[in-house]
Amino acid sequence: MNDESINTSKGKTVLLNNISKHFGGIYALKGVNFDLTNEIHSIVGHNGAGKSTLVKILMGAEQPDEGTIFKNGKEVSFSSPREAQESGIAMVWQELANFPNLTITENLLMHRFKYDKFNKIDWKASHETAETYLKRININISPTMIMGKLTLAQQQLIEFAKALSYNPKILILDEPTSALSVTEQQIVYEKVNMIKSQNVSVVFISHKLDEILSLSDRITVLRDGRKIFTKNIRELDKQQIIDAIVGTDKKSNTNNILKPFQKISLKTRKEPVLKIKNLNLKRRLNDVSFNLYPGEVLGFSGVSGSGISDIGKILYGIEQEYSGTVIFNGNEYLPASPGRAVEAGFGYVPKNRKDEGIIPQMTVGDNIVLSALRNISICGFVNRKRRNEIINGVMDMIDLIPREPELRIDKLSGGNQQKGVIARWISKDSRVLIFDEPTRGVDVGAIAKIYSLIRQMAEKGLSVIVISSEFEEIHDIADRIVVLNRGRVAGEIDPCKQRWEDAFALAIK
Amino acid sequence: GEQESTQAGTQKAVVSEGPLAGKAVDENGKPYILGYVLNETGSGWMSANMNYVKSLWERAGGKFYSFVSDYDMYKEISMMDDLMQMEPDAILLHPSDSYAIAPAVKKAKAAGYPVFAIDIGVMGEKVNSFVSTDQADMGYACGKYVLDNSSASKPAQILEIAGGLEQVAAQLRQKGFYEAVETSDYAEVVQTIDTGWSSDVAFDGIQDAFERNPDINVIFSHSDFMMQGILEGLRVKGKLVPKGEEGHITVVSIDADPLGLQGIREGHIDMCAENNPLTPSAVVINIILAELYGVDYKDEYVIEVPVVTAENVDSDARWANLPSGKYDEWSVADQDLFPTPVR
Amino acid sequence: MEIHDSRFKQVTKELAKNGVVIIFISIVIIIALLTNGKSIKMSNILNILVQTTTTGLISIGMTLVIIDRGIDLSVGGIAALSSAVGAICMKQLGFSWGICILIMLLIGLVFGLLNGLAVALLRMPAFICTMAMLQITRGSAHFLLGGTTVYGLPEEHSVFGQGTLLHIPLSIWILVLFTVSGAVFLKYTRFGRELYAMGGNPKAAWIAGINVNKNRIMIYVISGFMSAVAALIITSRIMCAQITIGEGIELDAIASAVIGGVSMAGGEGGVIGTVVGALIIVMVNNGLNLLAVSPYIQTAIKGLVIFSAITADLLRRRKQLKNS
Amino acid sequence: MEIHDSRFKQVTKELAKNGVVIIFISIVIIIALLTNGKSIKMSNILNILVQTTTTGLISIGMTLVIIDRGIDLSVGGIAALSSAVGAICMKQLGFSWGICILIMLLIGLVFGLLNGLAVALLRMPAFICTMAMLQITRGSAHFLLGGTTVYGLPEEHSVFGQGTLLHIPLSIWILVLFTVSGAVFLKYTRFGRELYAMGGNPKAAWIAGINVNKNRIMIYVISGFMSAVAALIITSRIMCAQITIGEGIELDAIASAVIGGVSMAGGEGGVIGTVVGALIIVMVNNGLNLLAVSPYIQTAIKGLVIFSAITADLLRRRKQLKNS
Ligand SMILES: Nc1ncnc2c1ncn2[C@@H]1O[C@H](COP(=O)(O)OP(=O)(O)OP(=O)(O)O)[C@@H](O)[C@H]1O
Ligand SMILES: Nc1ncnc2c1ncn2[C@@H]1O[C@H](COP(=O)(O)OP(=O)(O)OP(=O)(O)O)[C@@H](O)[C@H]1O
Ligand SMILES: [Mg+2]
Ligand SMILES: [Mg+2]
Repeated sequence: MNDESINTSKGKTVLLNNISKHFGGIYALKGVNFDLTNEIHSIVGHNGAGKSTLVKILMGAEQPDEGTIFKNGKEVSFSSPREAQESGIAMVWQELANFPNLTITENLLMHRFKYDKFNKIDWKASHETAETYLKRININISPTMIMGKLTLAQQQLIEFAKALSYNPKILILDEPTSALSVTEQQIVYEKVNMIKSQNVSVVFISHKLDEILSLSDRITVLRDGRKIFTKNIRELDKQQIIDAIVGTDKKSNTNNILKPFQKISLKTRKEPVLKIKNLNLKRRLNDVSFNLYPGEVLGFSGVSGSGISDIGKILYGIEQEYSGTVIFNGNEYLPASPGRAVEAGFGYVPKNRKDEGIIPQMTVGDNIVLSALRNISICGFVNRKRRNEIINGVMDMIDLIPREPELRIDKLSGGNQQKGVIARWISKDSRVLIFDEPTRGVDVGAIAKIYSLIRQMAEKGLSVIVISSEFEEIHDIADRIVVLNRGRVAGEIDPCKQRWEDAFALAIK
Repeated sequence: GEQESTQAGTQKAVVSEGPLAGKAVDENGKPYILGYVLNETGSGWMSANMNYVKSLWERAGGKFYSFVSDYDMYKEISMMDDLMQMEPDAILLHPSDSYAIAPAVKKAKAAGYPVFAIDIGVMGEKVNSFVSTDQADMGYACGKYVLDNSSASKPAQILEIAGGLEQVAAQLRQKGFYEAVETSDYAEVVQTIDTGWSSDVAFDGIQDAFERNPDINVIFSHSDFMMQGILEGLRVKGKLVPKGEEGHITVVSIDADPLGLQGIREGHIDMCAENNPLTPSAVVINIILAELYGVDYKDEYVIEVPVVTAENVDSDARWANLPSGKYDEWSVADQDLFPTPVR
Repeated sequence: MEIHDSRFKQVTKELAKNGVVIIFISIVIIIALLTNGKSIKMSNILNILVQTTTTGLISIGMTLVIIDRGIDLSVGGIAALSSAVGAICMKQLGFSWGICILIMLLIGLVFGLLNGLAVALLRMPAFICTMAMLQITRGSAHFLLGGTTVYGLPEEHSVFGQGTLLHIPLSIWILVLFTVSGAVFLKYTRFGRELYAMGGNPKAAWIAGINVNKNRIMIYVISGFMSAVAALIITSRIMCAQITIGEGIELDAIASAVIGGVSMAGGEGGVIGTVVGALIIVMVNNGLNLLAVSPYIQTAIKGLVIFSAITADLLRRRKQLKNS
Repeated sequence: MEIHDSRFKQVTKELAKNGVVIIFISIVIIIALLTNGKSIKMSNILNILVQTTTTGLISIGMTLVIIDRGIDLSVGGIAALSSAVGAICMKQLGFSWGICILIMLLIGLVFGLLNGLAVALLRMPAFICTMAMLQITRGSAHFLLGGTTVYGLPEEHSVFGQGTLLHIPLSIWILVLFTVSGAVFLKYTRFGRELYAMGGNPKAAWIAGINVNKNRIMIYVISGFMSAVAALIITSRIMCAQITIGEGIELDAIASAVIGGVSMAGGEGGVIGTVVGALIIVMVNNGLNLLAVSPYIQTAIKGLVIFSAITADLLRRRKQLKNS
């Protein structure tokens, strides 16, 4: 077995041989083989399939229960990411692993600072180095900015820049584009192709099948911790991959993402639920006005920095330094805080699930019912029966796996955590729901589930705002799309009559 | 009366009358400044001492400042520095630690300030004069009483309720008591509880001690300050039996403060070694005046320990029989150790 | 390491209760052996429980505060002030006893509220805010008592600390009452669940629509109230008010919580564990007294016992981790 | 609110230094006015600085610990033990003075190391670990001294606390030295920056390949060492070893750090702010003494001053925030 694998490891940059890993009762990986040569090798699979676990094992962040790792023919085992780094492997982690309290320079150079002759850190030189790293992925932010102040997109790009700056022989990218909008995604694609040409081997994990198809040389599909297949890109098409990811048995519900939802006609629209006039936010939004009607799904789309997220933040009471009027059901509405917003019947799924979404120490169940507690508690006491009904109900609805309400949510895979945050609002009846990048890191099957749920809710007469820089996605589900461009409304798109490219054109013009 | 009488240093002119009238004022009517650095003001005894000294000095027309270190030595010597910023005419000490204060005393004397100590002395550096009721003597008096009331037939099983054993006062009281009882074969300290001067801890300590050793028949307390905890602790144990009745636990203590005297009257406390804050205060005030007048005085005065029992508990000599907190009403204690000098 | 840590945490959490329980049991056994049984005589068990009541009650409030990533150093000061004012009202102002009890509790609520307002609305760091409040309260107590002991409280006041119900001291019943309601409160009420959310991820909790400020104020009010209840019991046991009441109790309370599995990082732990933690501390004290260990070495031994107990427990969990 | 908070934090951080500096200046002025100038006489300024040295030194080590989300309650105990052993070596064992100094520092290092090992490798909660260590160290000191004071230390020992250099007390130079090197260390060394990284996001620090354990152990060793240095100065000022040395100094040190802008949540603050914080605390003490405020009310006033100063500062920042 071992000799054989050594032979097979010949010529391979990396060979992961028969890797198994379990957490408590859950099997994350079962006998997975994975190999890498000078190529872009993508790993796809549903949320919780085991993708991140596999690369964490390669990176030395997790230790496999079984299996061996070969690098350039030699067996290796890394006990920490540092060791992996030192042997020329770099990784962009799915969940941002940065220092929000420090500058970009420090995030990039943490133990590679430039020192002066007294062996003190030479900040000037260090900042310059950092600047060159940023330039490489042509973003121009001052390296002296504090990481925590940047947008999620900017932070993710900087993580990418950091990984590149190690000049690795092997580059692992775990959903590197999940928070990026189209323009920034392009940057990543270019770089990845470029370094491949400098014979760096790349492992690329993503749920965005289009980028998978356009980038990859080979694709490995994982499902429930098992490898389904590794195939050359030429042997595959989108549908085959989707089937492999969700499993043929579930095939049925995957079709509906491909066919657009039926739209409710403009005529049937009644009085708007929300009338927004001249929304302004310092440096972010400029005279944004729009109406939101009962039963409609209104999309907001734009590239990074367009401020689309701020609209959600204002309506939900997170951002309060705005000016402009919000009319809700005919009377003035001042979103003073999320608490008030929720009372008024708003719901909100933040873009940044890690910082603003999940409560890591709490169970999946508690996370799901968190916002519904006020509705299901009688004189302060939570009605356990209702609670469990809700939790189980919702978990089925958006098939959150593993189906264990009492598991700590930070033990879930990234995508499943996202589902948990969304479930929080599905479990609770509201008047207006706001989703900011709701499908970030969510697998194709689940995206379909989530959007059909959004649609169902809309059909019940509830109004939904979907904020997304995924132009195609939003084109599929929204009744209308308002496109923002540098904080201004660039125009409105009717998905029935116009293509998503039209929206994109407005966003970048 | 408490509050307003404790506004130390507030420049309200104190009506100068009585034997000390106008004593603490120099030729051209400027009041002498007395600075008092002491370790605490939490206990009744220290409060009485500090406020009585203050009252006497203000009756004499002087100006009084007090600095309380709360047993923080480092703070205490810093306070000496703070005090010297105010250029007093004399410095009075009731230090947290006899040795640790020495360098500060040295510095003060070098700077030309006369330094006096009351109740707790200064070791390793000479002060101008030291007036005290000897701490060890008080412990010894308690020990002696226990011996006198125990015999081979009824040996004393002693529970020691210590103050804060990290402090000289407690250490010396313990030392004195042990000196007395160690001479005897039928008196033994079976357990020591360090209470940090807390009634609450004393209460728990009593419970624990009797769990271990139900035969304890004597309790020696370093101070009446813990007495409430001790007596209530005995009460819940069902061992609070008045003197003379079967199962009475002999309680000896130090200070003879109001609580102590009440205990004696109720028969729960057998004896208190009185730690009278008035006498040494009166003496030291006279000595300080002597220094300012250039009159001679000895460098140590020791006041012998009055033993308080049911017989003499109601005497006027008991400082705790004075109106509590009304320090300005307390008359100048008459003592024959050192009379008020004349300029 | 940190990854380990996260896993470690998970185990920690699962075992937290058994963790402290195991420490508890081992200590019980060891002391019982050393004192050949004295320590587990009924009378001593009650004695230990009674001694636990004050720290226990305060550590319950402390638990809530720590779960919310806070800390309350003012508990001892509030207890002292509440005692002082209560005693003065009873003895010197001659208010009726019932009124005095209410006043004592009110003081707890008021200063708890002040803490809450400063921490929640002004965003003052809990440490510095409650430290200042400790000085303010204890200082005021000192000012009011002016170095005297206020004693001779009305007979009926002895009920909390010295009264019994079904042959069991009333104070024990009080502790049990508050422990149970605390546990129920944390597990089954909206407030309880929201509290864990606030501690786990304050920003996310706020965005989930939780009224963080209201809850936070509430927590400190409760902590202040528990201090006042403790004050009732202390004054009732020693039947007087003194400045030394509650000195250093904040450290014991926090230690109880941490030993009991409450994480200073917030979002984890519960009152049962905390009270067991408090029991452990008292038991060690009691054990050393039953063994009549010299007071000069007691402190050091106390520290060693706690340190080794926790170490042993952590190593045990490590092992379990490996084997799992 | 929380977003405010996060933005607020940003501002807080930017203004932290000016924040504490503004408090500092206002307090200087107010006290100077109240004491009509007494407080700013050169002699008193030196007096204040000297008083700041010990808390200041210890709070420097504390700052590192808190930046790493830790806490060190054992500092006072370590100082006491170091003093006790040092004095015993000088006086009773008659070791040469130099050796004794080394032994004193060594004790700081050793117990700091013990803290570090327990916190870093065993993952013992810093609070409980250092609290136990406080009892162990202070307890041992108590045992060694056995309720006596070891006095009569060799003349040369008085240099740290009583010697002067260019007419300025040596202890002040020592504080300045450690403050400056501390500041440089945090800003210009890799370790310094890694420390902030660990405090900001421990898991990310591990992922970034930072040797978290090594650094963490190092931090507690430094804190222990600073305690020993403080012990040198204290024993040199009082020329004896005595059990109450360093009692409660941990609270002052932590308070100094927090007042100085160090966040208990980790990853923020610096030593300059901390030392200014320490200065503020000493100044308030000194001011109340110069004003001869009644000892019965001093503590309460101290608390009030700190509380109001912080409140004023927070409100000021709030305003600035709105206007920005
Ligand atoms: N630390 C952990 N403790 C317990 N279970 C874990 C842990 N980490 C991962 N798991 C489980 O392992 C499985 C695989 O997780 P993994 O993160 O590899 O999925 P993934 O393919 O990356 O999913 P996603 O696309 O959502 O990122 C999931 O079921 C997850 O719940
Ligand atoms: N220049 C800035 N200064 C301060 N905060 C900012 C700045 N830019 C963005 N932010 C914060 O980051 C949040 C995220 O920005 P936002 O999401 O609105 O932009 P976006 O168009 O959605 O781009 P992205 O999708 O990349 O975040 C903003 O709501 C704001 O709170
Ligand atoms: Mg993943
Ligand atoms: Mg966006």
